[in-house]
Amino acid sequence: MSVKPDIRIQQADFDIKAEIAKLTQGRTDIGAVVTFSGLCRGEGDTLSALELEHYPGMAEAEITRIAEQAIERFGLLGISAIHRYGKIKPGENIVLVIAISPHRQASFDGANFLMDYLKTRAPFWKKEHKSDGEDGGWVDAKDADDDALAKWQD
Amino acid sequence: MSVKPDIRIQQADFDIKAEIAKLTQGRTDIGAVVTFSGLCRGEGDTLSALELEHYPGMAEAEITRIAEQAIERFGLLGISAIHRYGKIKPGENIVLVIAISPHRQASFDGANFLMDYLKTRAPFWKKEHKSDGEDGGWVDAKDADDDALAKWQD
Amino acid sequence: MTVKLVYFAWLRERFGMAEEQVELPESVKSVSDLFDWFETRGEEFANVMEHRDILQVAIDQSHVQDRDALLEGVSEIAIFPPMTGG
Amino acid sequence: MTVKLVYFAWLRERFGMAEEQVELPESVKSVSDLFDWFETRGEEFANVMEHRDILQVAIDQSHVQDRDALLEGVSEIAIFPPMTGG
Repeated sequence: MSVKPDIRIQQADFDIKAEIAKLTQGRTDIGAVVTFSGLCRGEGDTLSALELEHYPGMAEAEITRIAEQAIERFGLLGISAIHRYGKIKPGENIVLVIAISPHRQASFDGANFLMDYLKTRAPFWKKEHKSDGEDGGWVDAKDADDDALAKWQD
Repeated sequence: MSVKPDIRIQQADFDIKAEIAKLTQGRTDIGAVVTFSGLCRGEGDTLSALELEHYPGMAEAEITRIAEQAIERFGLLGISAIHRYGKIKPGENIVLVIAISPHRQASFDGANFLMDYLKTRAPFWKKEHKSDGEDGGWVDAKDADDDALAKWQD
Repeated sequence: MTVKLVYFAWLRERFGMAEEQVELPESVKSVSDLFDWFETRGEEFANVMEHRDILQVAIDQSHVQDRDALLEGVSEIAIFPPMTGG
Repeated sequence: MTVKLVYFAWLRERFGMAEEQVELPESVKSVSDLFDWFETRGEEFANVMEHRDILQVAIDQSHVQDRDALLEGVSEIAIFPPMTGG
């Protein structure tokens, strides 16, 4: 496989324009770029921040593994993912996925597939900090996220 | 309907980062931003440019109508689309769609739906200019694009 | 009845104009009648009408699929090939 | 056998440590055995093991679903709640 995923786990925010440019600059074989950005929601101002914990090493490896599957399955020309950790406030970015390919459905599917798997397979955990100073506890895994995987089973 | 689509037909390129900011800045209710950028492909360097013609007035109206359907159907918090016209070189942007919502599937579906309809319903036509100076003629509509619509029929 | 006819893409090129103001004959009541009339307007018009099954029509900037759609009272009729945007 | 045990999220908080180096008893051959042994390690460990059915395990940084998976020769075992990334 000559297409290599670009996967980063970092505390810093990302620049979506620069990340798209990294994948597309100087190329004329790309017809479709799909990006997904996941943002922290304020839940009606009840949330002051999310705190994201991850398993260093395994997080990169696991997302890379899933991204390689996406490249193969959808014939992507490139894919990148950046997942942040640490404290993230409402309105801020949590995760970015970019998929590029010649045609639109492959790029949509590649980004969607990686996000669905990342949600349930990448070793990240979210803790809520409430606006009233309370510890909101660890976010529970959602059945809906497991269900979302079903659409990718053949 | 309180959410209004932001639809523009223009010759100039767009700035994806600025366009995302327009939709998301100052908000904390958005969980998922999906963007689709359609680029001009060089077809193995045989193409020197695409020339895009459109039906002024109707193009805006038609994309706005489809975007309103997307807002309603997927519960979007915002949607914008920019479609360029004029001469566009390989590697350059043709179209941008951004869909925002609280949850990822709605944003993916909103952007995907708008693109599928835009391909077959928005009054734009592409002419090819070949690298060897030949007029490559007008691009034929693809059956695959009509087929892509089928997935949105209930 | 006077209407503005608007052409795009290869229709515009083959007709050699982007639009024209025409006085429709009394007999032209529907899209189908309009296409029949085009066939009588000269060789290039007749040639283009060989593709009439795939041609798209917008009346006052709204798509119209029905070839029996009536033209009474409309001001702008656009005729164009299948769209290839996006 | 000496292994590094790694904990995340509320397991880390409840155990009061992110990792520990332990000498596993001879009897601990599988993930299931490891969980049984945890139940004998004191109240907090036993309490966490009430959730053993939903706990996730990674052996040397690879997910392991099978509770009969063997631990021989591994160097790092991570235990954590269902993941909530993205």
